[in-house]
Amino acid sequence: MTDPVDLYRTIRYIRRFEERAIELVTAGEIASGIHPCIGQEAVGVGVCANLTADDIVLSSHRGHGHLLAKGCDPALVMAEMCGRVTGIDKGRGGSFHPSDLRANVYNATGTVGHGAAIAAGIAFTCRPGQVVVNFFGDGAVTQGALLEGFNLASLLRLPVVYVCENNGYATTLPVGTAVAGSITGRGEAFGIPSSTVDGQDVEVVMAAAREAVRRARDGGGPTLLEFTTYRYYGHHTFELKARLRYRTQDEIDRWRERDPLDIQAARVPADVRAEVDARIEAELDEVVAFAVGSPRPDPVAALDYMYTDGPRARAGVAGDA
Amino acid sequence: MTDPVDLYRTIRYIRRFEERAIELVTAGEIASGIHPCIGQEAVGVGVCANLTADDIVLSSHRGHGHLLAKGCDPALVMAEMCGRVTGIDKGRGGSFHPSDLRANVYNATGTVGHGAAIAAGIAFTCRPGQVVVNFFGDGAVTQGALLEGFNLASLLRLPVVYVCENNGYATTLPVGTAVAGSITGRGEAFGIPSSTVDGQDVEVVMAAAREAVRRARDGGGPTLLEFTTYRYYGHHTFELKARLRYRTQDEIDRWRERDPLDIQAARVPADVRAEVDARIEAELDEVVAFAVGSPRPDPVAALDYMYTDGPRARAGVAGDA
Amino acid sequence: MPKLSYLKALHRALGDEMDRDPDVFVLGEDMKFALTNVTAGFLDRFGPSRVLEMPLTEQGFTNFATGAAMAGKRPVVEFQIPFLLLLVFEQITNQANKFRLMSGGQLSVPATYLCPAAGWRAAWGAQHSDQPYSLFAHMGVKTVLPATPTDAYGLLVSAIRDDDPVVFFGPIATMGVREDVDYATLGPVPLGVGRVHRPGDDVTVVAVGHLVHDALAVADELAGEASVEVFDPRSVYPFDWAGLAASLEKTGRLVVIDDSNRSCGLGGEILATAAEEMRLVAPPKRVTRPDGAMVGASPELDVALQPTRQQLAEAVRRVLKS
Amino acid sequence: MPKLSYLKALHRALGDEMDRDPDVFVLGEDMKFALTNVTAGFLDRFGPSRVLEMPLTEQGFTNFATGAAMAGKRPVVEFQIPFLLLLVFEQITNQANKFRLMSGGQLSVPATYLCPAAGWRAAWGAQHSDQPYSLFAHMGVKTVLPATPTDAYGLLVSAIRDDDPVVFFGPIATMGVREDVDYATLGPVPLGVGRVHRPGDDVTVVAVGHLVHDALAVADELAGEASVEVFDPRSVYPFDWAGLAASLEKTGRLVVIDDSNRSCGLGGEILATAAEEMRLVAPPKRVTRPDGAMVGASPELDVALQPTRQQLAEAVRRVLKS
Ligand SMILES: Cc1ncc(C[n+]2csc(CCOP(=O)(O)OP(=O)(O)O)c2C)c(N)n1
Ligand SMILES: Cc1ncc(C[n+]2csc(CCOP(=O)(O)OP(=O)(O)O)c2C)c(N)n1
Ligand SMILES: [Mg+2]
Ligand SMILES: [Mg+2]
Repeated sequence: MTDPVDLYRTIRYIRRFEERAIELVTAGEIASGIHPCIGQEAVGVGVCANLTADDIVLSSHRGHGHLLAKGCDPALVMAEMCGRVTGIDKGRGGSFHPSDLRANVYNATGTVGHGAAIAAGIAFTCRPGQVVVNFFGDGAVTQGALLEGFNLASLLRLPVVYVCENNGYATTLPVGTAVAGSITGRGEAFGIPSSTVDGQDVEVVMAAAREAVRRARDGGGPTLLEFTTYRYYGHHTFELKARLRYRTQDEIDRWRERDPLDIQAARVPADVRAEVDARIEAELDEVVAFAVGSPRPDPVAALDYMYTDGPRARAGVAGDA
Repeated sequence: MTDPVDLYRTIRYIRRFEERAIELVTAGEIASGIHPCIGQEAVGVGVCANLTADDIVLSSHRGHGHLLAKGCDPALVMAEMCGRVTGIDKGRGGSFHPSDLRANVYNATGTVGHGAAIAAGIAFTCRPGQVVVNFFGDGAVTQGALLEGFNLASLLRLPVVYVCENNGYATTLPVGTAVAGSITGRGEAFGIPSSTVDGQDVEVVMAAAREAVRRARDGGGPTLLEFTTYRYYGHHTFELKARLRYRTQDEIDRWRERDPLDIQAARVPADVRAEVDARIEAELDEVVAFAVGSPRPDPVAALDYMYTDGPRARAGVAGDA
Repeated sequence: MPKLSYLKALHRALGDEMDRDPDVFVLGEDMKFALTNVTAGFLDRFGPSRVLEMPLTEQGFTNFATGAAMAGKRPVVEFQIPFLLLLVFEQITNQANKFRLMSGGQLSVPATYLCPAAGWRAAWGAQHSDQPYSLFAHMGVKTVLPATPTDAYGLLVSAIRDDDPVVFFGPIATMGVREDVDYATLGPVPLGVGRVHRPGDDVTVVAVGHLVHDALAVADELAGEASVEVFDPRSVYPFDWAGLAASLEKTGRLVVIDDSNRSCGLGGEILATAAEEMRLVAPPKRVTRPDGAMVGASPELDVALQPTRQQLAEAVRRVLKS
Repeated sequence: MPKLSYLKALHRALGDEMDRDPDVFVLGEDMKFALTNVTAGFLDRFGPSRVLEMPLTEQGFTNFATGAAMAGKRPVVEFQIPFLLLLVFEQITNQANKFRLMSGGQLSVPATYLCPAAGWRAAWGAQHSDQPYSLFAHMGVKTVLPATPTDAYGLLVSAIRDDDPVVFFGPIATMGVREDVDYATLGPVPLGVGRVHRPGDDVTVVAVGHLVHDALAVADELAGEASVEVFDPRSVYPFDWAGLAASLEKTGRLVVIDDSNRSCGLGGEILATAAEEMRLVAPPKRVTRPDGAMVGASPELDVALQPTRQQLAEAVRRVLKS
């Protein structure tokens, strides 16, 4: 999946998928709102371009792009975001914490930064040559538990690629005021090869990730890749209503000048793009129709999936359980 | 307190104080057992030699040396270790978690590594020129919460000196198998000036700490000092009974060749030493007599000091509270 | 009289205390832009040395607050999501809350942990909608859960002035609750003292947090059938056992509605203490979340996992019959 | 018959499961030298790939275990001190225990958290002697607290084989308890199923953990006065409510002895559920630690903070009188 057109298609697909999702948020179909990755698509696409179906991804709360790039069925992902039983997690994961074992995408924990050690634990079980990629943001590197994960991954020389999507902010907090020292310095402190790479050009991302993935496959242990990138839509769709003044329009515009979709589009002939774009629109119509048309969970199933076996939890009132 | 004789006296005092304490452990007077710092005395003494009464120390579970070096009353410290009401904490702190505000020694938390951020919080309240020193071990650097403390201290440029006593082991775990990368690298990752220093020669320790303390006093922010040192008696006095094979006698003997007491003794004339030693023995007789002779807490006071005010906790049986 | 919302009451209480006492300061995430709105305008009003923007470092800044508190400050630590209080559970319950005893009373830790967002967040996922107040009560940490703007104001003030750690839970569902208040009468509300919202003779309904408002609605609805007393302890720990006993002396019948998980929750503690020590003429009942409820996965399921007015009305009817 | 100690039973159960199932592995601090003795000899027996030495990184290795478990392994995570379970409270209760639901049942987290050192450590300080099992029950995490070597063996085996996270509390005070066993009869004990240690007709004493042995002693001591049934639920969550109901059908009188803190503890949950749903002819009683007890400061004080046989005998007598 390293052909320029394929890369373009996936970026374009994620972009349009989330634009449609934002419409569904506004329409009230996605109750949680979403954390759009629009502007960051090249990172997930460029990294996952180096992965096989066998490799494992542990995503973050900003994960739609990772899921689609790893090969999840878009209709089932959208259904999940809409809280429908047809979703990848039967409507129990939602937009923030998706998992889809069919595509080897494991549970994205809501506890920012804690995926790093979970990823190490998954990597501990990997067959030789199999790789785990853990995506997280710049805010996650200030969570001690993430650094504990780095220590374990390095000590055990585990096949993990840590991908930090540095989009400049943790919610409203600028990375410079949150991170003393540097992000890559945190990797190096644990003996992990670490580098900072442009996250807007998918082919640059892909090349940097290729080396890290190869190191992991060859038993060379973990790598930390910090990709500089940017989210156009803010932290969460609530920013569509509540305008927060933590960044300037000017800053947003400057980043849009290095839009990952435009950068890759320039490498694909116009007619090819037109065809790709048209097919994506057609597919997304079906994706949205499937999601919105799917049934919502039945309240009587509220206690399902809590436990594998054993007695069910007692209900909140005596008598009826 | 930087005169060679004073330095010798304090090291000698701590050495003999803990040797007497070990006797009290064997005699059953110190119910918890202790974590002897014998072999590491030069670190606490050399660091605290740079502190004023106004400066603050946050110690660790291996803290007797820090307390005496900071100027706590040895009789009250020994009484505390014996669980007597005359102790610095009225017998509620014990050997592991002492605090003594008279000497500006704050509570040593039992949660290894968590003192780093507590120290940052104390430093946030410091008057200009006042300094906080936080002692911890090599095991503490693998606790994420400690690194969160480093980040906060560096971001806020707080007057903290972080002193890592690298004695080679966390209980039975060799530092090399616990710490990927390096200890100083963890400080540098957060933009904290960090260095590794010989912890056996008190004058070398004192010089290294002098610079770090000055930086803190002058508003230059935190420093991390890693002192290489060694504990002769093992992690805790339970090792006197349970011989653990995590280290060789040969290793212990090699470290004893660079004994901090011998190194400093060589700088003090024999006659002066004889006088100092004699006085210490006499004082310690009184210290032990005071501690052992002091009353134990009264069980009816078991719920005292839990809360500053408000209703007392309900007893474990209804009726009698 | 002006209408004061619960959220505005928190904003006012914290601001008033910061005006009154220079040792009070607030720290947390997204402080600068006051994401929860509790600290709206505080950065300009009090400056960056008293409104501390913190990185995504909850354990670190909770310990930081402990240190500052031991040294004489009165930090108010804001947590935007209830599970963050689980993440710092050891730092609050095993460290901050024990240091006073461990020091033999030499020092205290006057820190306040403010969660102005407790409870259900529709579809945010099962990790974001807990009500962990019973956990802090079990560990002996002073814990309050006010239901009204006046009580929110008064208990936040008292929490900040208290010399021990206090956890303040403000339910999301109450943030919009508004009340007519005469600002002049706003003042501290003591910890551990409950409040009878509505006197009654036949049955005592103990309700906490946002469920107080549901209990009052149910009491109205049942007015024709029975005289329902609605008791709001306001504090989870210490609990106003004397207030509860006084109410049960009168009614002898007890129903509790509590948004925490059933097993080892506040509702259970109230039933247990009443059964052991107080006057009961009929078996008591509680309406709670299920055991270990995982709320937040999806709106339809979430509603089925939280106590309802129908469940309360039904429980009251049953207790009155037995 | 050979005598088996509780500690040896844990060692044997873990060893047997590691022999039986190659996916079972153990991780924790001081594994190499088996400081707690549970894993004595395991490094040589199973090798470093199944006996993982971990740094002082509890949250990290708890999350690590979650990852390995999601990927099909059965990690057993050892914690040497009970407060370490508070330190990883969020990782177990809000992450490992919720991932199955959040994944719509796609994956499970068959991790076991083994604390072979729960409860009082004389003079180690107030941070090292907690009994936090009620907290995990509140959060809906399967939690067991066996009292005897046979039950310790059987419940550790079941915990490891269970497909969900299970916290195993082994009280320090039981480690030395010895029992005559026929090794051939050792086998799994199901979660959520209690055990009547001593049948009786007049009063049901529910005891957990090391207090089961005290309850049996008190039952003997009171033999002349009353016929005491001693019921040990063995699991804290899920709880054997049917077993308790059956006992109360017979006796109608209830006393609980529980080493956890009073407020919102297991003892309270048992009283509450019994009062709400079961047959009681007299007010029930519980003997517990005080509210938010801080145990461990000094031996004299600690003894005063833990349930005693005298308190139990007195409570039983009162319940029989009322
Ligand atoms: C431990 C923790 N703290 C706080 C939160 C609330 N929260 C969710 S996302 C987020 C910002 C994360 O920023 P970053 O890691 O940079 O990822 P980004 O949102 O920029 O993709 C915060 C603070 C959380 N979920 N977990
Ligand atoms: C967070 C935490 N984990 C584990 C323990 C148990 N423990 C107490 S001291 C210790 C070893 C600490 O080693 P180090 O930091 O090197 O200090 P040293 O004992 O060598 O002085 C351990 C594991 C604890 N108290 N806190
Ligand atoms: Mg970010
Ligand atoms: Mg060490």
